[in-house]
Amino acid sequence: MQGPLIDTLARQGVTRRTFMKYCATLASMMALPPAAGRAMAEAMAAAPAAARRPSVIWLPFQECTGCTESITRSHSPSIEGLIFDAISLDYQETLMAAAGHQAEEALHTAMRENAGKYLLVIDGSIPLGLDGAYSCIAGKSNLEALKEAAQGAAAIVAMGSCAAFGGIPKANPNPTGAVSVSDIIKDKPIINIPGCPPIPVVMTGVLAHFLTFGSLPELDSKGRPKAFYGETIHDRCYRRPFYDQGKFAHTFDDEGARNGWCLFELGCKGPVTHNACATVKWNGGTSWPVESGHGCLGCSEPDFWDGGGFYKALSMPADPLKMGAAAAVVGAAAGVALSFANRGKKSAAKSAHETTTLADLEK
Amino acid sequence: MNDMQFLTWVRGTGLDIAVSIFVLGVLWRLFEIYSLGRKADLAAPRDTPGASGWHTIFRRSIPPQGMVKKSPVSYIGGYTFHIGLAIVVFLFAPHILLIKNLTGLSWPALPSQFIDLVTVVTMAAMVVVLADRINKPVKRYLSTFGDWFTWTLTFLPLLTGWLAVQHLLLPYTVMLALHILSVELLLIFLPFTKLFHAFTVFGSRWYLGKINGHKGVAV
Amino acid sequence: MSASLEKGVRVLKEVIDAPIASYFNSCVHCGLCAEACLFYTETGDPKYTPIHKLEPMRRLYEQEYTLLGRLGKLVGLSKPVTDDELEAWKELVYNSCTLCGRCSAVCPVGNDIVYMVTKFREGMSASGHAPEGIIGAVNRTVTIGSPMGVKLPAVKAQMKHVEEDYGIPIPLDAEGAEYMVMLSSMEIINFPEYLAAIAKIMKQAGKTWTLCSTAFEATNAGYQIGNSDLARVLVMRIVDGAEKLKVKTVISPECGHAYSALRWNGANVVGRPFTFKVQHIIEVLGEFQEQGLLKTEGFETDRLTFHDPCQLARRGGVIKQQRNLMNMVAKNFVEMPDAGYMNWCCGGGGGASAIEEGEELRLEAFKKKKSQLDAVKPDRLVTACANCRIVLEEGLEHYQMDIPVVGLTEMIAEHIPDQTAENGA
Amino acid sequence: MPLDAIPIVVINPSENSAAADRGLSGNAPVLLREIAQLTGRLLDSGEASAIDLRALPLTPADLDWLRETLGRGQVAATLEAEGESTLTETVCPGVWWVTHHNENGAVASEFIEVTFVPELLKAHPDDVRIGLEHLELLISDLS
Repeated sequence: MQGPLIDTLARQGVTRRTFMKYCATLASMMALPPAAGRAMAEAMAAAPAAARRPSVIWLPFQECTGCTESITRSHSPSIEGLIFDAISLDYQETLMAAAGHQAEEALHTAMRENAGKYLLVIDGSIPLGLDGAYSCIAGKSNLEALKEAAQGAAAIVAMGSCAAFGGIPKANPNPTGAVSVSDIIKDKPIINIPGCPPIPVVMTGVLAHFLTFGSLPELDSKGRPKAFYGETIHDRCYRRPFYDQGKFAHTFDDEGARNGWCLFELGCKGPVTHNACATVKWNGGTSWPVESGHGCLGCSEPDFWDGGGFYKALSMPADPLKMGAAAAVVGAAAGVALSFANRGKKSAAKSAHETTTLADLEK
Repeated sequence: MNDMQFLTWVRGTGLDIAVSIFVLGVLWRLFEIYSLGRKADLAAPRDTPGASGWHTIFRRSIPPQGMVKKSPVSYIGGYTFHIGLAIVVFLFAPHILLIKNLTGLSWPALPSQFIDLVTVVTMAAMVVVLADRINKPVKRYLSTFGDWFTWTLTFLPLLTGWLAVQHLLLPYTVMLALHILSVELLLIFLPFTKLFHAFTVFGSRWYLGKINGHKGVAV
Repeated sequence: MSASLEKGVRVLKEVIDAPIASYFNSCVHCGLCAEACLFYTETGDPKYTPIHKLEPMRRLYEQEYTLLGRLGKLVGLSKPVTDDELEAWKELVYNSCTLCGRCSAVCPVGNDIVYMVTKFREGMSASGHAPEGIIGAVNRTVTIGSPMGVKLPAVKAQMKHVEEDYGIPIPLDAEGAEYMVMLSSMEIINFPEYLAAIAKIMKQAGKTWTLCSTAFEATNAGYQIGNSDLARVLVMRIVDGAEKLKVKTVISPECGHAYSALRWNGANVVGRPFTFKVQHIIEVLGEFQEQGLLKTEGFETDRLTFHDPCQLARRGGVIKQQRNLMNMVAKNFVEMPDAGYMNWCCGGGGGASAIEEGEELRLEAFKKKKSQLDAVKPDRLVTACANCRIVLEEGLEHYQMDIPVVGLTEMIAEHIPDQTAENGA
Repeated sequence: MPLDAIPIVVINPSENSAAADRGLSGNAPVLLREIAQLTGRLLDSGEASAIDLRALPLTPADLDWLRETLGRGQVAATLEAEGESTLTETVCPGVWWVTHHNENGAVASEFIEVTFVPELLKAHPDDVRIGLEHLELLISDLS
């Protein structure tokens, strides 16, 4: 039976109030004003449940399955799960029962039947080294698989820092020649959901947006949903006031650490990291790294792995003194050489001195 | 190059290059200047308490009698921006961390809001000093490209640092990178412009004090 | 061999040293030195900014002694110093600089601008860009013996006058005397009372003293023009005279530059320390006063003020003595604003008074002295430098101010009782 | 309101120490002014509004301070919907403290709502219609 989404939910035991509460929380997580939560609830409740659930194809490339873990573990049977229920996940290696040829067939069937309409989710980076031989599925390199699957996709979600920016595989010296999805696909809308792993609700938020409004949320210059990545961890951090007051933890077990002061000195990358951890938190809203006393690693930013030590404060440079010492030697040597040249010139001028007589005052 | 790569470059390679040029330049220039030497003063010295190179190094920081009234902008503006710069550079927590990381030395920081205020006051003082340079016939007459250039070099780190902390104009990451880049430019040009007075001022004052101290004149 | 740009450049290469290099690198173009220079404050023309007077030397320094300057010259970014340029700078380096040292006293980075000007003058004179007036003075000093052309017979005539008028013998070439007294030709011609005053003071103090027939002239035009070689010729005369007569102390007369040239520069141009002491007459009087060898009676009752000669006070460190001496004989002694260490120059020091074409500028700059005087309105103006005295008199006359100028030594001598002088003999 | 829902624990070194040592950032008092303004707007135009407490840099101590300062009024409602939600009117009528917990008991979102009655408490006409249908069914069962 077809009807508004709210009816579908009601049949599954979800009341209108539960749904309103969920939307309020989702709006809060998406950093939308509280009024947007009500608007979303009204729009979604009224929206007709799709005749056919939108197809989602999820391809894993050079990845660690952490992103999948993050998504699947985040929601116990809850509203978020119901949002997932509103889609048809047609291919997901880790989750699907099918394997081998069956799985391949499911993939191709889904691609064929939903051509131009399906949502393609990618996690993991794409290795270009050795003609892509570093990572293959069913004899196909990730590059080929991506190009093929991207052709019929309505949009692509690059899930996790590897798919979005290349992530850890791309870290210096990048042995596999890993690149991000957006490095390869140029003609499809791409939503980057970086993070190592990304926050699950970002995924459901994007899906909710897709289901509610039939469109993708607003993205920033790096292709990330503005709602979640619009501000830095530092801006939304509950420890921010201590930064402003100049109160810092200096070690992980000092007075400042116990008082919950700012972790900037301990290497927190919050000021340069755009993500929603500070508001959405992790593990069902239990906590998040800074709340548990550890600085942000900056995992949702490009090349976070090569951004200097995790425990080095942002204002600390890599190590300029090593080169500086060499420069000092060169500078001193140059200085000494110049000194000799100058003194030579000066004493030459002196030895060429001709005593001035009265006649010498006139031209 | 994305924001983070830009920041990583300025914090890494860029800073390496800047610090190297700075260190190299400072040593080279110091040798170049002070190796020229000075003839011993053969006149019989006259000792007067307070007349020495060391005394003058400190005493010259105090304006001579009546001079503040003659050029108030130079003195008040000059003091404000020099002291302000010192406070912002040496008493802002992230800066102390940098120094600590490089040298192992650290000291207490001032609250960020106070630093913020000092930065604004310092920038205001620099703008006033610049206006004075444009308005006063003597200063305008003496000014060369180097004067406008070094003013900009000094002002940019303040401005970009402030904008970064205030989250204005550009994303923090880009602003922070620009801030570090502007400091690197300052470091690179310091040994080769009039900014080098930061080093030679001590030598100059010492020579002045020494030469006049020999005559028993406390300058 | 005559003056040439090459020679000037070579001399500059020789005299540019670490202090000068440090000073040029420290200058931040703040322009505060202008506020201290009477040629700027009275004309308002920024070209008189002290540090600007050194611009050609700064470029030469950079081109010769810095790597970047050399490169700049090579690629044509930095223009070489030319004869025309130096000629244009003549006015700035000589006419409008009295080596008064106020700029050095205020420079916030501690640049000794006077020190640099004296070195720049070495190059200016060697390249033939010294003013005719000072060249003439040097010529007369070297060939005749004094910048005003005074010869020994004129001195002897003065000696005779004083001996007749005061009945005190003036010793000449007395070997083994404690003090050898120097004169400036201005004193010989314009202020003969000075010699009488010395005689009276020495008599009262019971000190032996002498004039020297081969070295009576203290002024050193070679120092003013900035030529060490010629300055050496003149200093050597005094050194030879003093060593021949085996005196303990040579007294520099009431002339600022004579004092600087002999006391601070003498040993350096000669190349060895002196075997005798050099003192300014005011220092000697101050010592006598402290030791009780100077007794005066009576007081001047009119309103007096004191003009500190730059070379004595700011450049020579003698500031308290003249005030103690003033108070010894004056009831109504008032100080001008900025008196003492920061006193304003008369406008004619450092050889400037010998430059005819600089007179107009000098008189313009005198407005500073005028304002100082207007602030205290003295009846008479006392000083301790014959050159200041002449320049002051010219200025006062020009601005129609009726303020007589007197020498401090003479004024002190006037208060020495004749009896005491005779008894003490 | 279970305080242990807030996982971070700030140790108070002493009762008399400065506000900052108790974990107060100084951001909470400012909120009172905003709430007052919103309440004024509610009276003037009837427009309801809300403040997302999770979107502001507030420390747990700040929230405690705010909660204590606003106090508890007469009305308190509890909603059981995938975790407990509490809607408590503060001593200022029209100012509601709304906390949504998830099924794990952790705080999912927290708001201050300035409204006569929170929207969540009101029954939706569609639901009321279903209720009416149910009532009619009950009545028909009577006969």
